[in-house]
Amino acid sequence: MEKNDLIIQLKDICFSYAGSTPVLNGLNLKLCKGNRYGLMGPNGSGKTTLFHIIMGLLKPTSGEIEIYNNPARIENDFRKVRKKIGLLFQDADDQLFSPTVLEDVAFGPLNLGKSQEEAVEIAFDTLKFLGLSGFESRITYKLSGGEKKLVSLATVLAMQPEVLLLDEPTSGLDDKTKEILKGVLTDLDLSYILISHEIDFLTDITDAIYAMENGTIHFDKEIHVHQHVHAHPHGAYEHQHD
Amino acid sequence: MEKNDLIIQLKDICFSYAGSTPVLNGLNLKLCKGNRYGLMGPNGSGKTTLFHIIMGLLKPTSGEIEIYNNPARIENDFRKVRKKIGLLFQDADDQLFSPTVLEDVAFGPLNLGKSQEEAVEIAFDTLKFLGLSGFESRITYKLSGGEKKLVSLATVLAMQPEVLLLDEPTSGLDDKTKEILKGVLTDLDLSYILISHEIDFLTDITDAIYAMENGTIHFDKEIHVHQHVHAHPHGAYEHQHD
Amino acid sequence: MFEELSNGDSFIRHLDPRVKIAVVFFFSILAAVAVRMHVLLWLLSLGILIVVLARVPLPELFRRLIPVNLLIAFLWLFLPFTFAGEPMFSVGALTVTREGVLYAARISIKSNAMMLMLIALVASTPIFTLGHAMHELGVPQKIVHLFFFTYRYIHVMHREYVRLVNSMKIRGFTPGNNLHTYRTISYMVGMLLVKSFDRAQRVHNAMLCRGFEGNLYSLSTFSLNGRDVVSLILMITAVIILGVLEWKKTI
Amino acid sequence: MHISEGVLSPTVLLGGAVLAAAGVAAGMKDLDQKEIPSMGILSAAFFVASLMHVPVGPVSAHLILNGLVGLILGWKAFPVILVGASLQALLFQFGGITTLGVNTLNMALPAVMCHYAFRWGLKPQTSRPAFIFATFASGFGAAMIAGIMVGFSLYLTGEAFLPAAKLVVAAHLPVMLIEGGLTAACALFLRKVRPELLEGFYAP
Ligand SMILES: Nc1ncnc2c1ncn2[C@@H]1O[C@H](COP(=O)(O)OP(=O)(O)OP(=O)(O)O)[C@@H](O)[C@H]1O
Ligand SMILES: Nc1ncnc2c1ncn2[C@@H]1O[C@H](COP(=O)(O)OP(=O)(O)OP(=O)(O)O)[C@@H](O)[C@H]1O
Ligand SMILES: [Mg+2]
Ligand SMILES: [Mg+2]
Repeated sequence: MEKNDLIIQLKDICFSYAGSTPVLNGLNLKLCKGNRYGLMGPNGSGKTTLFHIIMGLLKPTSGEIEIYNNPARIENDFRKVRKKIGLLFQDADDQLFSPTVLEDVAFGPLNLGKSQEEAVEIAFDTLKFLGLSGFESRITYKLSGGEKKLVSLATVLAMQPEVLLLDEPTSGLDDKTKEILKGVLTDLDLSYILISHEIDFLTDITDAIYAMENGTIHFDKEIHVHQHVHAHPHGAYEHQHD
Repeated sequence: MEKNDLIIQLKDICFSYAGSTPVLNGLNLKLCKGNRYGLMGPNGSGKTTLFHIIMGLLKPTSGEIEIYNNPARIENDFRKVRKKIGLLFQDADDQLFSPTVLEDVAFGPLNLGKSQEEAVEIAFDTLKFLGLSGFESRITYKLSGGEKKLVSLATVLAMQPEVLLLDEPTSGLDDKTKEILKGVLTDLDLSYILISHEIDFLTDITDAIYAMENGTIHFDKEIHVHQHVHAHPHGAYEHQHD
Repeated sequence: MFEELSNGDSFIRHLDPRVKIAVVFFFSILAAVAVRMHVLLWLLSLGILIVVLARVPLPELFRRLIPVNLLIAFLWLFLPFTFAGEPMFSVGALTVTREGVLYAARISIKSNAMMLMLIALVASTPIFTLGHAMHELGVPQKIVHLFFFTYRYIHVMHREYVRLVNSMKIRGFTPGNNLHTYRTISYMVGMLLVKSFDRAQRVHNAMLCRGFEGNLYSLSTFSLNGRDVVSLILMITAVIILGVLEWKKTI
Repeated sequence: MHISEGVLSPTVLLGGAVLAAAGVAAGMKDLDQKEIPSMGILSAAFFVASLMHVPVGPVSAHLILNGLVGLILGWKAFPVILVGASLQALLFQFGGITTLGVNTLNMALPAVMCHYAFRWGLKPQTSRPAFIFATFASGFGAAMIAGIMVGFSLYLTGEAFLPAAKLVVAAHLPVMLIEGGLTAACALFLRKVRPELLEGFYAP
């Protein structure tokens, strides 16, 4: 693996919230160009915390973060990081704050220094790519759960990031929206880390799944192959298989 | 089916939020003692709205609600309804409002007119039943996602309801917590309606799954039996099967 | 950020909150009315004694006294010059009067004495307990409700605020002196209000679902025990003695 | 905008407490249990606004948001501000027990005045410029009157406070401008995103 391909490197990261026991405890992580990792772990194991640390929203108590081989320590370093790495929040409600969809999607490009026209154009293109054309003037606050997730993804993609951090993008989504999301992630040529509790979803769109436990990520567990057999003995719900 | 067994009956319920298109459109529903229904449906199809209408938090524009064969129309009717039917909110953050877990769980029994000692005793018992002993003095808003869901369930169960309405109780939960929830629901001798997007979970703990679409519930679709086969070709995440 | 002043065990912490509220109330009224210097000094000493008994951590105590004393420092810039009375000395065209200095000194002592008592009260009683105690002392139920809701929503708003700020940060927002910044901030405040409103409504719905009919119950019952009665009598006697000292023209 | 404990004369404190109690009673008349949660939110907003503050003399100048609270709530601004102010006293020691009445009165009375002066602006049929004018004026006006009342309370305590009182009012000018802008911006956002909220509150 060439050194140039290394995007995110975390070394011995420790973190605890004020007055609580440690959440991350000597965590190490490497993400290279083209990698698509899945991350699983019990509730409260610190997955969301990890993403927030990579983005500089939380500061580790010890350990080092390197992004493209540059150490990131102070707020100014992370300003640059945030232009390259896009984070999709666990709760889509947290991500949107402008009154209309168009304004929200254009917000990122404007911050990157694009002109008003360019920003609007990028926003239109991104919405089209996600199949959200026609949503431009909808009020973000009144979108349904699935629509909010997709618009949130649009706001992140509009910044044209090189890496995505996706925090439970499928929770609460219906099967149809999940399929759309799967399609989008497969079409994009991006590296990403995806948190989810749904192993089926992860196996479909990631190259490797890692487990988070006791404040670290386990990279060393052996690969696991097997089959499930589920039975659906009753119910009138139409259930599609591809 | 005897008439006495009928708990919830909705007839021709229509509902729309101010200034929007109708969400529920001539919906009918019957729930009898012992029934355990699953409810699926795309995002925004009105599942949560339906639950809120049953609890009297939203008023239908037309149609009738009968609970234990008594029509429920005004706020006073629903006060009685709420003592028999427990609702688990989709977002656990909405459900917990007291500073500590114990106070929150004892809140319902106190409202039912129990004495302080009785209320505390019920709270302790409920927490114990859910495997949450020791949580009594934890601060509710500092719990992790999964813990919040379980405590929310405790607050509802502490009211000793006869019916449960569970709005996506599993979203965002890890497999272990899901198993706990499954165990609890199986052990309880209650009727319930459970909303979820996870068909595997629904098949395990409900007797019938219905689909919500276009503002109504489809009871007439035929029963569907088949098998899934999933493959997990990679990943280091430990995945348990029972 | 809005965490209450919490501290370890102290004798004061275990007193009935109603007793504490009553004592602070009468103490404050006396301090607000008193003008005699020796009475004020006694009040200040009493305040210090209570704060010590309440075991308020010193750094925290000083941090909380800063705002009040900044304001008092400001008054010292005016009152000695603007108060009419017997001149003490002059600074340029301005004359400092004896009465002015005394007046400013009295205000300083009063303010600090009252603040010490308030800090001791807050440091030894959780806010929720204070709310229930106020209810017991006759504050109308609806006001107490509003108090509880407000206290809870302060936390809700703060959390929603942190989330919105994070969302702005990760999309490369840097505040500056431009229209984009003003618009963004106004959106943020607006969104904060809307979200908090809806959250408030949903929380209220959840309460209704659990049989809430407008009655407040507390798990902490208040009962006066011997220690409470003795403390109450001691403190009220002290306040009364000082009140008599203040009122009697002699001594 | 608070006056600290120990500064005002007993007469002013008592007068403030009596008038504030009357205002609170007026605000509590026909108050429905159902309204308390939304009032709590505004009360919390009022509390949080006070975190952005600049000390100006014997009062502490910071955002007040009483214009917004008054515009939406009318007389109910009194209980809302009373509760907000008591939490400020308990958690930050902004003001105290004896000044609670005066401080509530100084912030809530201007709020009610602006409610009657500018609530026409919240009607759905108001044009955009008129809406912006009314909401800005409400925010600006409520902060201005509050500043004047704080100055007046000091002046009533003693003439020696006059120069300090004048300075306090003058120092509030930037606060008034910010209040006006923020109130207008918030109201515009609400009008676009949740117009029901404004209409629902508009009491005919
Ligand atoms: N703001 C906070 N203050 C204090 N503790 C927190 C805070 N946020 C999270 N925690 C705690 O930190 C731990 C890790 O939380 P985190 O949200 O990172 O978990 P997670 O792995 O994302 O869980 P989930 O699957 O439920 O989303 C949990 O125990 C949680 O209770
Ligand atoms: N307070 C509200 N005001 C206006 N529209 C609303 C409100 N709440 C929900 N809606 C709309 O009503 C429709 C039904 O919403 P509801 O929350 O009942 O859906 P749901 O089936 O529970 O969806 P999900 O699976 O995402 O939870 C959606 O289109 C939603 O946008
Ligand atoms: Mg998480
Ligand atoms: Mg729902």
